[in-house]
Order: sequence, then structure tokens, then C-alpha cells
Amino acid sequence: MKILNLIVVVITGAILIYGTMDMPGWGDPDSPASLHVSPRYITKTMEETATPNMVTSVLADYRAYDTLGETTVIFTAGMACILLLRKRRNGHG
Amino acid sequence: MIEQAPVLIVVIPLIFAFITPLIGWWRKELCYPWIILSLTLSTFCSVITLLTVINTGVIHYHLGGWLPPWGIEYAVDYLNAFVLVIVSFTSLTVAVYSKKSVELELPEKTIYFYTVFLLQATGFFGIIVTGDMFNLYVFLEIASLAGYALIAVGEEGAPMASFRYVIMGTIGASFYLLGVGYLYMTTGSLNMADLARLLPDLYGSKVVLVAFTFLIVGVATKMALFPLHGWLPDAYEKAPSSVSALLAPLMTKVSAYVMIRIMFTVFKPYFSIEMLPVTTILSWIAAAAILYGAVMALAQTDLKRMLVYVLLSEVGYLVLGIGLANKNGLTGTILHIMNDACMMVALFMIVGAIVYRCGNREISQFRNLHRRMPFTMAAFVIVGLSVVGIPPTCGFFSKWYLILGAVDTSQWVLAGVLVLSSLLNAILFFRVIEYAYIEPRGGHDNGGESLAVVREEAPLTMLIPIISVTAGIVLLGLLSGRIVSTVIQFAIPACF
Amino acid sequence: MVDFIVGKYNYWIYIVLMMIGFYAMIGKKNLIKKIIGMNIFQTAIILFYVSIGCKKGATLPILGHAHGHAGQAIQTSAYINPLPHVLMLTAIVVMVATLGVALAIGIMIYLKYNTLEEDEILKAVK
Amino acid sequence: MGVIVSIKPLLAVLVTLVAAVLILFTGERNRNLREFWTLLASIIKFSIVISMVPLILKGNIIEYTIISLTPGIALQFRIDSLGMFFGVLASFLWIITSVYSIGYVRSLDEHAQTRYFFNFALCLSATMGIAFAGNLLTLFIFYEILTVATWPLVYHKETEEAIMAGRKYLVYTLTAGMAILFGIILIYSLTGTTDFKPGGFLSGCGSANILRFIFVILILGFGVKAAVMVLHEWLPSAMVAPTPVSALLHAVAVVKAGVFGCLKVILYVFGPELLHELNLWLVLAYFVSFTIIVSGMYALAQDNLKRRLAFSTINNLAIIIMGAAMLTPSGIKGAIFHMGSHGFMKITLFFVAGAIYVKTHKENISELDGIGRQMPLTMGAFAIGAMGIAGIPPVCGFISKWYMALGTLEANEVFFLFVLLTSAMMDIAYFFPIIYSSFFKKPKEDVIPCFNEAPMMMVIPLMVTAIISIILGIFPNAFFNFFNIASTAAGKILGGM
Repeated sequence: MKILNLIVVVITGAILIYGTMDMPGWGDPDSPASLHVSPRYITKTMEETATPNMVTSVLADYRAYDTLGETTVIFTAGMACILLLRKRRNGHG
Repeated sequence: MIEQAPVLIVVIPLIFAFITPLIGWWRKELCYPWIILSLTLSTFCSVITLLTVINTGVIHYHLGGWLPPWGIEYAVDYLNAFVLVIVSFTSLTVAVYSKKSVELELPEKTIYFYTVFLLQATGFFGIIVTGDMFNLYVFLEIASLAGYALIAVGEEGAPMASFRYVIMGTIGASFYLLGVGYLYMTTGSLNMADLARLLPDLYGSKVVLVAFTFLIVGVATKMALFPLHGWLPDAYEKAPSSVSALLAPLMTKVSAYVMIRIMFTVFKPYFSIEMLPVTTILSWIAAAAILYGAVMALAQTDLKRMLVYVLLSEVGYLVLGIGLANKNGLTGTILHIMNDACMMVALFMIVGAIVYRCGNREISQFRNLHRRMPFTMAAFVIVGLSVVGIPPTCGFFSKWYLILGAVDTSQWVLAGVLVLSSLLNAILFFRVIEYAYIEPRGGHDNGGESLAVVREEAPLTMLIPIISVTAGIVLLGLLSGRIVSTVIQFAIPACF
Repeated sequence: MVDFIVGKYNYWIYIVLMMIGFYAMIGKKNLIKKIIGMNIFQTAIILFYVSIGCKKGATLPILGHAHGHAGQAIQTSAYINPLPHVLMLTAIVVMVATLGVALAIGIMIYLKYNTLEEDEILKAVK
Repeated sequence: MGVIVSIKPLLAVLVTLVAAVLILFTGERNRNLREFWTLLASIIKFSIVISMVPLILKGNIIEYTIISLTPGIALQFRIDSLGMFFGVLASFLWIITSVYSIGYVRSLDEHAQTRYFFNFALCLSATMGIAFAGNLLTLFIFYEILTVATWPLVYHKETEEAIMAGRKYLVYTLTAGMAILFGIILIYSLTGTTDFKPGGFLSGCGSANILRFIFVILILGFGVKAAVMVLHEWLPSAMVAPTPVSALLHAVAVVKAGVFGCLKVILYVFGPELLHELNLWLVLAYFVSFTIIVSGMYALAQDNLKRRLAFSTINNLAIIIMGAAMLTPSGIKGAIFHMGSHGFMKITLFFVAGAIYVKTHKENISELDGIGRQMPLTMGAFAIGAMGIAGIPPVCGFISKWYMALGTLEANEVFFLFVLLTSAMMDIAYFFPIIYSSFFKKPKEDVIPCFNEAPMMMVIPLMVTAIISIILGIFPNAFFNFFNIASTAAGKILGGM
């Protein structure tokens, strides 16, 4: 069983590393990730959102809906924990 | 109002969920009507969305007004609109159904149960409606977290089952997230439509290949496709009745939807079919899943556990249609998303009703059940026939398209597997029906011992959803031609 | 060759980290170790994402001259890509939430069976 | 000549469905009302069916499309002469069987009568659907409903034996259903349609081998219900069912549905021309000849009366298929007519078996000595039925066998003529001793040697069917132009070549 797990892990890792072969190098300023969508966040942040912190402007404006989801995740987790751990006050247990 | 319908489907239950605990603290019994109200509104919106899509074509809804590659977009085409309607109807049905079983199984935790229940539905809606890869991940996690919690409050052994689900589910979600990361790295985009535009130039790239693999494996884990199904049987068996009824039909269907999205929208069909032999591999895995599920189900003596394995086999059907990758196969899959959602929700609701009344799920203890719960068992017969694939119930038609798809591509073995699984399902369901309906008697003393069985039907809040879904199963079967010609044929990628 | 290794080695490190976590998740018998593995896995993914956003010679994505320098052209290459950071802020929250739920379930299990070893629990369930 | 759109076929199917629901909800509380529904529905149904006969005789086709099921296939009724023939037969016999059933279940005070009548009505709906189906898929849908609806009737007694028989029945028929489904899908995949056409629609589609394969699985699939040998095992076992069930379903509705399916495949899907071209007709004819001979031998060996009748049914069904497989005008005419005449004769015989059982609780032939003195009407009807099956004039079995014999000659296959004659000999061999011993042998002690019949609710139906068998033998057209319907059907099919 241990061996099987190890094999699964090694194969997964090998596939991931295989994928890195064609990746743009670390910190490459001309990588697609830096050229396609993000320039607008950098150049237009003041103009469109009046926020100098780009992370903030993306988080709370461009992709604000993700952040709504994020808060919902926290809410879900909170409710889940209450649901799971709330002790019965009366009755058995 | 109508233009806002796509976003309202998600936002309404979201807001309602935030308010549910407050309402519960005020008046505990109001939680139930509250979530019914919420899901009714969502259902209403999803129907409007589907009608809008049919009348005017694909809806693009830009959240916050930011244009797609930069902001998050809701893109609703025939496929999501259709799945949305199915999911919203199913969750509404289960919500109506849940009242009594929650009162029985979780009397102390009603408020939080309903809150998480609603969040679960929200997660499903969000996954389906979104057009953004990362946003999908967020909602996938909402749905999963809610699912973990809902399962864990089930019967003896549920926490451990749920824990295993947490581990497998997190692996699945992390794989998905890794896949998205790899795609983002090479394209710089997270929007599905944008990715579909950018990716064809990069199809040779190893990064894209790996990303694709991880996305599919991640989704398959969430879907409990055959070799990755380990978490599912325990989790859905041990979960409370209404949770199994919600999760079992929907989690798998939603994941199947995501798989179709990734394979045929984000990636072009020719990539999924030709560049990697993914569809071939998937169809063989699916065949294995179908047989595995059916054979394992044969070995079960507990009805709910049997159904769980039937569910595994149904997942195989869904994936088989995707794997066949032709018009009929995909029609079969999309039709089966609907049909199987109906069948599974009905079956799990029926099991819940039986447990509620008899406190027992052992098939061998079902003697005289048809006298005790005549309507429930009649519904069980019809749904069972549908799973077996007896026309004119809807289960027949998805099988029809799937076999047709297999024949079209001359995949005789796969067609044979489908036929064989029908027979295995027949054994499964007729066995249960036999137990419930036949009272063996020795010799010829006809009508001698007519046992006095008290008629004790399930409460109305359970019975009405069961009966209406069962009626739906027959109706949808007869209407399937109409459904295919108005919706599903447009939901299939254009190149097929 | 050297460029290749220098350009990729950090990804490799993250992948190795991920796999350590992954192994713990599927291979370890102790529930807490599984949860720790889960955390390692997710943290490695976060590192991986963040490193996508990196650009050589760029600085934090906060405009240094936000006030009073209107009109001055903003160089894209001067700031690192903010998007992965945003995504990871969300992902961290998701991770924490998952961790919380996992631990809550762990507590439930511990209260019920007084152990956190998977095989012992499975024995107790049966 | 023309296509008439009419909702009548749908009504004919729905009437029994509605009755089934009413029966279910009336339940045990009011038995008379429940039985009233059965009778009312059977009469309404028969009148609907009969009202369509004149149109069909003029050469029209009645059509009604309910809803489109998939591109190219609709849930559609389309009645031509062959379907009409089967429809008239089944709906008429249902009236008689209903009366008989009521007598039977009440005399024996059976349990679960509501379930019994409910499923009976359901079966009849399905049979009507099969008779009127306009394409293979519609036929298949009703065929599967029939399969499932018959199951509770087979296990009705709920003894260990009955339950096993039910299981066997399901295993055979559901597997067969899957084979048929597969065949239909292949046909649809090749042609994009499954609409029946007199003379067949498959010629020119697909290679010879695939067509042969389709033919084989379809015939085997329908052959299970038609109890073709080696696939027949379920039918004798299913004889544990109450006698009216054996009578109507295992002499008329279910097995005839199988035969009807075979005829549809032979005549309306493949067609004479294509079968000649593929040389399949001979293979089929030899295949069923085997059944004819072997089932005759089996019948000789049975002591249980119902089982003997079951093997006789298997024998006659195979004769029908053989007649059709000759693909000549007389052969087809004879085959279609034999569906009807065998229905009347065999139902008489089963009714007799039931009447004997109700009166004396005897099931075995060896116990029947002298019973003719106690139940002369019943055994007289038995004699008529048996003569008919053997093909002795003036009973209607003679006419159909005559035409089928002509058919074999038209096809220049004397071998099959011999098969027919041999089987007639065997019919005599296994039926006449019964008649002889029941009338002329010394009665056993427990037989009351004076007139003591079963209830009139049972005797009258079996007299009626016996008399009709004779009338049909003398005036084949007496009964709603029965024979003409059959000849029109044969003419249409061969005209379509």
C-alpha cells in the first residue's frame, strides 16, 4: 500500500515537472501571464478605481465577485463548524 | 429584472443564507419556509434564464461591469441554463422534502443545517453559471465545504466518511487549482471564452497538456469516477437522508457539467479527442465504472448503500457519453444529467422516507412494505424501471442515445457494456421490488393469512416531492424528444 | 542549460513540496498528519501561484507616486503582476476554511473514538 | 386508400390505462365497482377498435402521432390491416376473459385481486399499443411495458414456484428486450428511421452481414416472447399463473405480441424481397421447424394439462412464424389468420383447464378420466378446441393450416409441408387421448358422474369461444370480416414489393 501511494505521488510529481519544461522562466517579464490581462490592472488602476494598491483594486473591484465568494467560504466554514461541534444542551450526550 | 436573472440565481440564496441564522435565532421554525422561498426564487430565475437563452441566445453578464478578460463574467448558454434549471428544481424538491427528516435526524441543529444546505445549493449554482475558471474554483469549494459538513452530521461513522471525503475532495480541488495555474501561466487569462480563444495556438505546449490532465483528474475526483471513487460510498451512505438526496444527484451532475465545459468549451473538441486520447481513455474508464458500480451494488444488502453503488455506475454513464465524443453520445450525457438527477433524487428521497417510517434500510426487511407505504413503493417501482431503462421512463432515452452514440462510432464493446448494465440494474431493482411486493406463502392456502399491516405512508412533505419527481420521470421520458430538439441539440458544441 | 535550471528550479521546489503534502494526505494513517499534509500541499500551490506573478526588476504592485504625479506614464514592467496575489488571497481563505472544517471533523472523530489513527477508527466503526 | 388521422388508437390504449388506475383506487373496498370498471373498459375498447375496421378494410391507414421521441422517430400509432387484426383479436378476447376471470378469482377467492385486475388492464393497454404501433420504437416501448406488467401476474400465487417462474420470466424477457433494443438502435443508426413499411424499409441500407446480424437479434429478441425453442423455457414455468392469465396472456397477448413482433420484423422491416436476397427466410423456416417438431414431442410427454397446452402453444406460434417465413401470399394470409384462430382455440382450451381446476382442483391429465360426464359442456368445448388445433374441419384451425400448407407449396418447399402435417399428427396424438379418457373411461371415485359444471361465469365464455371457433371455420368472414382483414394485410405486404 505504501509503495502504491509512493508510486502515485512520484508519477504526479513527474507529470507536474514535465509540465514545467515549457514554462516561461521564473520572473520573466515577457511571460504571457504578465502581458495578457495584468497590464490593465497596473496601468489603469488609478484611472479606473482610484486605488494605488493594485492588489486591492483587483481584489475589491475588478474581481470583487471572487472576494464575495471568499467571504462566503469563510461563512460556510463557520456555519459548518457550528453545525458539527455545537453540543446538545439537553437530552442524551 | 430579467437581465439580472443569471446573477440573481446565485445571489438570492447567498443573501438568504447569510440571513438564515438570524431568522433561526428569532423563530426556529421559519428557517424551513425561508429556504424554500429562496430556492423557489432561484428556480424561477433559472427558468427565466433558460427561456431568455432560448429566445435570445447566449447571455453574457459582466459582474461589476468589467469586461471579460479583466473582470468576472457569467456566460450562460444552452448547456448551463439547462443544468441550472435541473439543479435548481432538484434542490428545491429536496428542500421541501427535508422538513421531516431533519426534524427527526438533527432536531438540535435545524438552523445551521438549513444555512449550510442553502450554501450548498449556492455553491452548485455558482459553479454552473460562471464563465471564469478561478471563480468556479471558489464556488466549488463552497459547495465542497458545505458538503463535508452536511455529511459529517450523519449517522454512526459519518465523520470518518466525511473526513475521507475532505481529503479526497481537497486533492481534487487542488489538482483543479493547479491546472488553472498552469493554464494561467501560459495564457495569462482565467476567462473560459478567452482561454478558448488563446489556447489553440498553444496546444503543443507541455504546460497545456499537464494543465488539461490535472483539470480532468481533479474534476473526476469530485465526481467519484471509478478509480477515484473511494470516498463516495461511505460518505453518501452515512449522510442524513436529505443530504444524500441533495448531494448524490447533484455533486456528480455538476462535476459532469464542469467536465464537459473543460473538454469542449475551454479546450476545443479536437484537442480533447485527437491530440490526447482522453476521450478514449475516459470511455473505457467509464465502462469499468458502470460495471464496477453495478456489480458492487449486487453485493449490498442495505438499500441506501446499493443506491450509492448504482450512483457510481450512473457516473459511468455520464462519462461514457463524454468519452464517446459524438453528437449522440453527448446528447445522451446531457439528457442523462437531467434524467439521472431526477432518478437519483427520487431514489434517495424514497430511501429517506422508508428510513423515516421503518427505521431500517435492509432490503430483506422490506416485506409488506407495499401495504405499509403504497405510494412510496409505487414510486420506487417506477423510478427503478427508469434506472433499468424500461421505456417510456426517461432513463430509457438517455440509454438510447448513449448506445446510439456507441454504435455510431462502432464501439461495440461499450454498447455491450451499456446493455449488460441494464440487465444488472434489472436484477438489482427487481430484487428489491420482489422483497417489497411479494409475500411468499407456503402451499395453496390462498389468502389465508392476510397480514394486518397498518398503512403508514410517509408524511406529505416527503410524499409530495417523491410523487412529483416520479411523475416527472415519466413525463420527461415522453418529452425527451422535445427537450432534445429545443435545448440539448444546441447545448452540444457546434462541431459535432 | 543553466538558464533553464535557474528559470525553473523554484517551480521544482514547489512541486516537491506539493508532493510531500500529497504523500502525507494519501499515505499517512494519522488524521492530523493528513491535515498537515493537506496544508503543505495547498501552501505549495500558493507559492507556485505567487511565483507566476513575479517579474525580474519589478516592485510591489502599489503605485509609489499615486498622489501628485498624475499623468506620468506607468510602466507595466515596473510592477509585478497583481492578479496571482489576488487569487491567492482568496485561495488562502479557502485553505483556512477547509482546514477549519477538517479540524472540526477531526474533533468530532476524536470525541467519538478517542483516537486519531485511521485504522483504529475503521476498526471501531465496524 | 389514404391516411386518416384519428385519435381513436390513442383512446383505445388509454381506456384501459384509465381503467387500471380506477381499479387501483377502487381496490378491495368495492369489488363490484372494480369489476365494473374492467368490463366497462373492455367493452368501450372493443367498440373503439371495431369502429375502425371499416376504414381499414377500405385500404386506409389510421395514424396518430403523439409526440416526437428523437429526431426521426415519433411515438406514433399507425394501424394497418395486420395491426387491426391483432387489435380486434386481443380486445375481443379481453371481454370474454374478463368475464371468465371474475368467475375464476371469485370462485377460488384469490388474494390480491386488485393487483390482478390492475395488471391485467395494464397488459391490455400495452398489447393494444403493440398492435397499433407505427414504428419499431413505439412497438418496443409497449412491448417492455407488457413485459413488466405481466410479471406480477406470473408470480401471482406467490408460492416459491411462482416466484421462481416470475424471475425466469423476467430474465428471459428483459434480456430479449435488450437484444431488441440493440437491433432497433442498429437500424436507426443505419437508416435514421424505424417506421414500419409494408414490404420492408431496410433494403439497400448497410452491408449484408450487418443486416443479417440485425435480423438474427431481432428475431431472437421477439422469439423469446414467441417462445421459439431453446428460448421457450419461461413459458411452461409461467403456467403456474392463474388460468385466465395463462389463457389471455400466454395464449393471446404476450406470446402473440412476440409473434406479432416477428411478423412485423419479417414483413414490415426486412420485407420478403430482402429476406430472399439475404437467404434468411429458409434459415428462419428451418429454425422454427425444429421448434415445431420438438415442442410437439415435449407436449406428448407432459402430464400437467396446462403445461401440455403451453407446449402446444409453442408449437403453434412456431407454425405461425413458419407460415410467414414462406413469404408467399397464402403463407402470410394463413399465418395471420392463424394468429386469430389459434387465439380463439387455445383460449378455449385454457378456459377448460381453468374450469376443471376451479371445480375439482385437478391439474393433471391422468386424473381426468371420466370428467366429461361431470362437465359435458366444458369438455365438449375442449374437444372443439383440440380439433381446431389439429386442423380438422370445420373448426377454424383448418382454414389457417390449409393456407399455410398452400404457402409452403407456393414456395416450393415440400419439406415444410411435411413439418406441418407431422405437427398436426402430433396435435391429434396429445389431445385426443384426453378427450377419449374424459368421456369414455371409467370415472375415478371422486368424480361425480352427474352434471356438475363450473360457475356459469366461466362456462359461458368458454362456450362462446368454442362456438366462434366453429363459426370462423365455416364462415371465415363472419366475425367482423376477420379473414378479409388478414388477406388485405397479406396483399399490402406483397404489393409493397
